[in-house]
Amino acid sequence: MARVLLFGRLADIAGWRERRLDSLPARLSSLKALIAADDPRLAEALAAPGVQAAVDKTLVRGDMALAAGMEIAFLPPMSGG
Amino acid sequence: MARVLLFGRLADIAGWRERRLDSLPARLSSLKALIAADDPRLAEALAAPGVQAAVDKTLVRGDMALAAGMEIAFLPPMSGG
Amino acid sequence: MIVRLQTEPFEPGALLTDFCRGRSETGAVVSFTGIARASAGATQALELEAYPGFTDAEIGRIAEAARTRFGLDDLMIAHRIGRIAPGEAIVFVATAAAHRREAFEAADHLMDYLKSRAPFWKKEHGPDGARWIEPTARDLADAERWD
Amino acid sequence: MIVRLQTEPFEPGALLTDFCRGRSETGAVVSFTGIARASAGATQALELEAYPGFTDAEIGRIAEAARTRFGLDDLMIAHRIGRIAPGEAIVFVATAAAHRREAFEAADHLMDYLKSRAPFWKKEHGPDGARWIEPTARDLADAERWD
Repeated sequence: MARVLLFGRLADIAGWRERRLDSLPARLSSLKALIAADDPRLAEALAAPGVQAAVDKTLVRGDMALAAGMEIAFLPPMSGG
Repeated sequence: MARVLLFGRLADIAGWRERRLDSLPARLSSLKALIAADDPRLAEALAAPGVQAAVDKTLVRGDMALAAGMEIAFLPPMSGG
Repeated sequence: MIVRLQTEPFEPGALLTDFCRGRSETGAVVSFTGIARASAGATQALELEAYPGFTDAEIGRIAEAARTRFGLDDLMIAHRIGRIAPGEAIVFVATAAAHRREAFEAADHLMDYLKSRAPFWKKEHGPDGARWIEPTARDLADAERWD
Repeated sequence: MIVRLQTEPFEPGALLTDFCRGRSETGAVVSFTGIARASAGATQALELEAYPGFTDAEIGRIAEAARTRFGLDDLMIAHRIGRIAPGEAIVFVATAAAHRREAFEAADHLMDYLKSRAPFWKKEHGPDGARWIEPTARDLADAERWD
């Protein structure tokens, strides 16, 4: 079971904060496309400058291969506390 | 009744911190000479650089005329807290 | 060294008391308390979102680096998450060092980081609804002083 | 604005609690606590002498100037006088401002003043007897930053 998490304005736009997936696509870029497939506003928000991804709580740059059971989070620009 | 106060190392050298005088000499310089008349170590310490005088809790520079009832304090260099 | 995120309100004075206890070789303790401002009614509440396990790890990494960089004896960071009412403390940072310059600089540095780069997402609830907040230009410039 | 000199020990956390109470428009509170160091046994006690009526007036004058210069909402200074044991707090300064930069700078400035120019006379009691202390070169240089 993999988990996909959205934070901040991404969660507000999508209307969800967490989804569990039985299986993950092969790559991060495909996962992004999958979760925004029927949500053009989320697709646009995920493509905005400053949106980062974390895999298993570590920030990643660019695309990467995914494996079963991973936790993937999409993070809009951090605001500080 | 006038008061003469010594602080910090001046008080340690003189062996007193406060003296009450029935009458004051006419000027600050004469008061300094009077209190150190029989104490050469105090005379030297009062003449050291950085020693200041306060009259009625206000710092004064140079010599000045004194009047009955004043409180005169001799202050070695301040150390901060 | 303590770093904690909590949804319950905290009392800055009680944290400072704990932090100062038993220090006879620490000369200087600096604390910073950030308080949610009412902005004359424009802000009814702040809402701070963190990513548990990620946000605390990132803050811990910065805290450890600050401890080394400034030669601190110790430091503490407590940060509220969730909904915060005006007048409540949002963040408390305390630093302990032999001399005051290092304690001041470390607290200043940690706050610049926490206010501009720490992984939080902040929403302001006002009379006209809620909006997401990003760091101010001043926050970003302050944080760059330490790069 | 509170400025006080006291011979009794004080508890910094309790002062911070009082100082923070009821602030809903102050965004930032910085505190500094100076603690008497044991210096691994070299210092058995500090003794601080003040000139009552003069020392507090001078500190009050500097505090008022700092409040204006840094646009503070409020500030507090508590200073021990008399004999102070290692581990006890010597000085507590708290500053409150809308934004953190002013609160940090004001506390830093007040401490530089208090540590180098405030009218105190300080004696250190150690195993080899007592000696009068003067400000360190670093204290003097720190204070000159604000001139």
